[in-house]
Amino acid sequence: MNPSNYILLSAVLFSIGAIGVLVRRNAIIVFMSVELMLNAANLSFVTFARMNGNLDGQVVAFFVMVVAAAEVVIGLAIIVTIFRTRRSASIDEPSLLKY
Amino acid sequence: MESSRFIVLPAPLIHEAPEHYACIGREGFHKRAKSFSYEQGAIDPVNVYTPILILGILAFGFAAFSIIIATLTGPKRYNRAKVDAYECGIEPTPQPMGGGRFPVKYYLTAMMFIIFDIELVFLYPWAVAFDQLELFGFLAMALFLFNLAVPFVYEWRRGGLEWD
Amino acid sequence: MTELMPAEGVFSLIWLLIALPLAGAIVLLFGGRRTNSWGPYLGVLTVSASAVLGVLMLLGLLDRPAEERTVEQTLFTWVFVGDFQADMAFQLDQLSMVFVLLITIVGALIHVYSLGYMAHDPDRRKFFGYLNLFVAAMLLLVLANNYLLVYVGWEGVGLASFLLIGFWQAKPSAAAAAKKAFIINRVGDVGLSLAIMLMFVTFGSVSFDDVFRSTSEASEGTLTAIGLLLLLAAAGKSAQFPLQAWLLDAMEGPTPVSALIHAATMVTAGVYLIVRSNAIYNAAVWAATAVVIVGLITIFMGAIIGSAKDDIKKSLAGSTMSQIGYMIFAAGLGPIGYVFAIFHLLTHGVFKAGLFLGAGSVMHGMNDNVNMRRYGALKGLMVITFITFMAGYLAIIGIPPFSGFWSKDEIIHAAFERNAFIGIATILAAGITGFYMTRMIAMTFFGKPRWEEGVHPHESPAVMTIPLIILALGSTFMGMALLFWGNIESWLEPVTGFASEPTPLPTMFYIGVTLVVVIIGAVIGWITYGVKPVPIDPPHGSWLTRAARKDLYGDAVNDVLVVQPSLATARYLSWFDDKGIDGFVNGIARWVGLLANTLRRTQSGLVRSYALSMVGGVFVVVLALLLVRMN
Amino acid sequence: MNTGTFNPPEIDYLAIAPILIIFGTAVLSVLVEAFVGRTARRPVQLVLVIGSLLVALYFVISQAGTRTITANGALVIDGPALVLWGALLVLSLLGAMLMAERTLDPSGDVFAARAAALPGSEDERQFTQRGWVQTEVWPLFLFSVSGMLMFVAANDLLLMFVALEVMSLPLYLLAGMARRRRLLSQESALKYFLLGAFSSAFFLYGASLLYGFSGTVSLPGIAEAISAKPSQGPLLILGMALLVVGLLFKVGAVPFHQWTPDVYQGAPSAVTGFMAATVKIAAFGALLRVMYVAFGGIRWDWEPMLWVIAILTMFVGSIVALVQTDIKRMLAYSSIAQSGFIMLGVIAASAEGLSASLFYLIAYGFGTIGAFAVISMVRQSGGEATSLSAWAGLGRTSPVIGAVFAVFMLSLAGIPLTSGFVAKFGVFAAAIESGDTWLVIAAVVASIIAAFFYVRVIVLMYFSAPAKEPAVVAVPSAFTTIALAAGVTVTVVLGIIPQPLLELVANADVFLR
Repeated sequence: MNPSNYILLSAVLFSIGAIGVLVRRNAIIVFMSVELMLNAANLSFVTFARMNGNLDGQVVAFFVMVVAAAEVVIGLAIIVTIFRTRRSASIDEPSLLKY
Repeated sequence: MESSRFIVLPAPLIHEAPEHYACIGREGFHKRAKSFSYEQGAIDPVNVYTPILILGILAFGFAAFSIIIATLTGPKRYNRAKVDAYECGIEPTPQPMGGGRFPVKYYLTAMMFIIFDIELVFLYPWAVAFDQLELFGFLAMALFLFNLAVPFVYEWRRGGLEWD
Repeated sequence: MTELMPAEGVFSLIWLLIALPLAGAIVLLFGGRRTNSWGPYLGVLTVSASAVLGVLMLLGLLDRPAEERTVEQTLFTWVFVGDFQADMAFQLDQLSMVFVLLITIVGALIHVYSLGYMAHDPDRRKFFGYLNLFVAAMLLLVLANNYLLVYVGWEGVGLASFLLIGFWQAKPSAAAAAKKAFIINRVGDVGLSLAIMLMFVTFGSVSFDDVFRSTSEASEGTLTAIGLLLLLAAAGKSAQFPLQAWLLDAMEGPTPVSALIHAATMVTAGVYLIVRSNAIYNAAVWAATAVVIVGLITIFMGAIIGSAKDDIKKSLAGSTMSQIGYMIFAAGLGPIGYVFAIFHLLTHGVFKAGLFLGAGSVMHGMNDNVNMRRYGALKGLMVITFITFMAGYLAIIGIPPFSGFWSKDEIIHAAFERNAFIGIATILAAGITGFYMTRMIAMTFFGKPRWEEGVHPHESPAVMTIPLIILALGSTFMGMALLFWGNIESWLEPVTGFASEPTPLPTMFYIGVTLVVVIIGAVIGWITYGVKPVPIDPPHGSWLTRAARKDLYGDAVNDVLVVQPSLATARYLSWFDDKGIDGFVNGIARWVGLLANTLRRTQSGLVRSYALSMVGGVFVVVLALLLVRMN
Repeated sequence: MNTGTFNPPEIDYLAIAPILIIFGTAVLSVLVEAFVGRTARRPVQLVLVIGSLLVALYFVISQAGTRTITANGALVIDGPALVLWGALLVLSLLGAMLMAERTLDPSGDVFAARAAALPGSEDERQFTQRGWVQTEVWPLFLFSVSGMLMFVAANDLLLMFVALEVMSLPLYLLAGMARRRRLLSQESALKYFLLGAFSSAFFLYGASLLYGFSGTVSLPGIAEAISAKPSQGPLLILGMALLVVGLLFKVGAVPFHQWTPDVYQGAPSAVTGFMAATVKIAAFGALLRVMYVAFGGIRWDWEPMLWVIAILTMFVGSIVALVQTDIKRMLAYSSIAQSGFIMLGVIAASAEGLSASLFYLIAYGFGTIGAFAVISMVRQSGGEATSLSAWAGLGRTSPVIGAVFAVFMLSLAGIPLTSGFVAKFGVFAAAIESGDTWLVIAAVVASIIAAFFYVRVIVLMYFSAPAKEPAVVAVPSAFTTIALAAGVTVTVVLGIIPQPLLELVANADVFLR
């Protein structure tokens, strides 16, 4: 098993996440894309932990999961509030703030 | 396996913090290093960056490819559900027109789930190494659980647990 | 280099020179309406007190031997980082002393005059507050013992000038002029701030004493760079080419402001800076040459603009540019010129203030009309204004024994000591001065009345005419007094150095030629504007059209050779000043505006485009890092 | 595998007391929300917030001179950290004053009574009528402050990431809680959140690559790995790039700046003032630490990159600010431009650069929070008068407020005798000493452009006739008055006698590692 394949996978996941943020309109999906990026980082952390032969990376992954969960809570709160006000979760729609 | 810097692992290999002060730039700074050497030795720098380039292109290319393919081949049905808050599952609101109170039960439940979900992530490793972690480990976990209990208590007092 | 003496006796009060007007400004600006009634008098009082203090200090300095006349007072350490130190400290020496006297005495007179001039303005409390602020900042500028503190004063006078130019806020042109002055001055400020940093890097200090002591340690290239940057600063503040455009517009401010700030004091700060930095220019020949060139260009530019404007204040402003050009020019000549630059600065400060206040007095009587084509025949109605104005007139064109004669003559002589070509140029410019000043008095005081309806010219009240009389006395006698009784050369010599070189011809010859050329200029001016009637409508259109209509404004054939080309050039130059320089400034503004609006469009409000720009940024960062690595 | 004996980490509780106090109070403050009755909540929360900030500040001051690394090298308490802690706590105190203000808005608060209520709904009207006030902002505020304190003292990337999120997440929520103009406020919260999460994902991925490179996430460990490894692979460069992107987002550097104007405009002015001052300080504190401690050995690599970013930031910020019509947006672009100037201190990569940056951050923080205090006071019928046209003639109708705002503008423009001048001079001099002369020349040019729009506001206030619907200055309670007075006093005093603070930051010009 070549661990660098996992790194490649994590890079692909990260890119999918980043592109997802760029192309999707639904705030929830955008948000999920960000979570995908965080998890790509997690995968990369655990792979490197394996490659480096220490556990730091795995510990980091735990913490990232916690932080990501907190982010979910905050994110959902904001998105749901916006959704109720505007009756849409499209991120293109709210653009009163510009220029 | 080597040691980790974090508390769950045995101590002998824990890094000692170097105790010297250091600051870049105090000395030797004004010589802007044309001569600064990265000691690259025999390694051709271009070759070092070939994998990164390939990696980047592969990753980005694959991601772009899959999304483009999906747009090209997938059926395009734009409808209300597509831009809804949740693409599947129950419609989250009874949508009282003209405003009104909004049942946020699902949302609160999600929050509860996260509270206990996260708890487990840390409890498992702690439980496995419980006997070696001594009092410090116990107190740390107790504090952690207390902190976890605080939002729980908050939710309870605010009526988040009552399902009308 | 003379020793720095500790501040004792009367000199322990150096700080008070600045503190008095500053306190006045604070009381007036923050005191609110309750100070309305007595505020203006407080303003006059603080500046007068500073003037008295200044005179006492002059007496104190005269008591000491020449090498002990540099007094330093340190209040506290202002900025002290690493090896860098700048103190809140003042240095009073012969050079600062003459500036202190000029600023406080002329300032006090103008404050008094403003009591009358601004009597009916509802905001006059604020006006006096700003004036006090200006005096304080200007005193700080000339009393500072290091460049950083000079910079503080430099910005301070800029701010006060900005507030005063825009004082009549209701006029959009005034607000625009204020902004323009501020912006162009910022360009000059860049020069000063970069010069200060370069000095700090080179000498490890920005105090006058340290910098001048160690000029020999720096390379000539560095000194030239510092000199050029200081010149840029001086050009901005003193309205020298190519940063001269703001001064004409600055005439939108009240006339006492034009007299105090834009004629007598602030605009001479550039001359002060260059003379003060003489150690740097002495060691950097090319920078000094650049100073001479800038001065020479501005002498002509100002003179020609002065010849073309119908607005009495703008014409005087052109003349100010030209006269300051003389000073900068003299300062660029090196030790043979520094003293005379300051000498001319002093005489000019007095007679130009007098001329401006005279112009203000005329405007006061003419319902604030500034168009000289609507004046005429005022000499009988405004006797005091007329006589005092004539004193200023004779002083500026340099008729002996009026003060301008002595100072300008010395500069012309110094120019010949260096080089006959630049000497001839300065004489020619003196001739043009004779022309436009004669044009001004001919259009204003002589000829037939061309007043607008409902205007009843009258003499101004005593509170305005008394300062005029004092300044006229100064215009008449100050040159002689400073030269023969005050010994200005030996007075300034310890600070600026003084040298004299032989000229190929006897001194009297140059004096004679200069006088003849000036009189020719004056006669042409008199023939054109004094003898022939002045049309009320100014000639209009491009200079080509005007040349085609030359019969219409009746230029005689005999002056076509001299007057017409110079008038044409004048109009072209004033057009260039409006369109060219302004066009340049406005062009930049337009480009920046366009750029700003383009960039602004990228702020589309869409999260996805923001994210895209971030991803683009990631690529930029990675690329920049990789490029460095690949090398 | 766990065969060794466990040694608990040594934690210097006294040294990290400020973090513990603020964090503990935040938890306590959640409990107050749960158990204290509605009417008593606000006073209790205010006492908790102000009290804890003061106590924490006492601990910071009392251990000036402490230099220690604690908690297994995760937290470092050194000169810069202590200075930044002090600045963050004082500015948070002022921010809390602004957020506690209740007299400016006729309806009683700057925050929506219930953030969850639909804008314009009957519920919202009722909440407002009953005079309910938002007290949940206080725990959020405290969590955010504790995150900031951790952020500037974090010595490894994991703690830094956690601190980054603890600092940011509450701010996302606070941005969306304005009582007036709720649509704008909610929109700004959404944008801030999505882009902030996006940027922290970059930060994290960068951290993972650096971990892959060095086998550790501690900053000194990374520095060691850099000097130890003969060939520094692509992981280092890519990891550093992504990590820096996350931090540059927080400081608002171009092209990661676009959230700034939208969020500054949409968020309640009190929150904007708090956030503009403190987040900038915290983020620059972390950026400085990362660049100096972890990447100090390869500064030739990152300096050109930061050159590009700094120049872009200064110019885009200054130029776009010229055409703004909303005062809050204008200040947002101004804050972007200021970030560019502070980056000069980072690029200088020297002790002088570090202390100059610290001074700049403090000067900027007080000036900004004061400016937003003024903005929260200038009102029209529909709430705050943020449109620049409404500010016309303000200097004449309200001379004191006009003059105070002019002082802030002059300070931001870097005019002498204000703190901004000393600050700019400091970073410029540090950059010149490090040989970045051309960068300083660019910065001076940018600062001229920037002076235009600051002066434009002054011109508008003093030289323009009052607008048709002129703004009026509401009379604030003691809270805003204190914040405003502190802002203007510090701005002027630091301009005239900056020496004490200069000495303080000069004593804090090395990172411990």
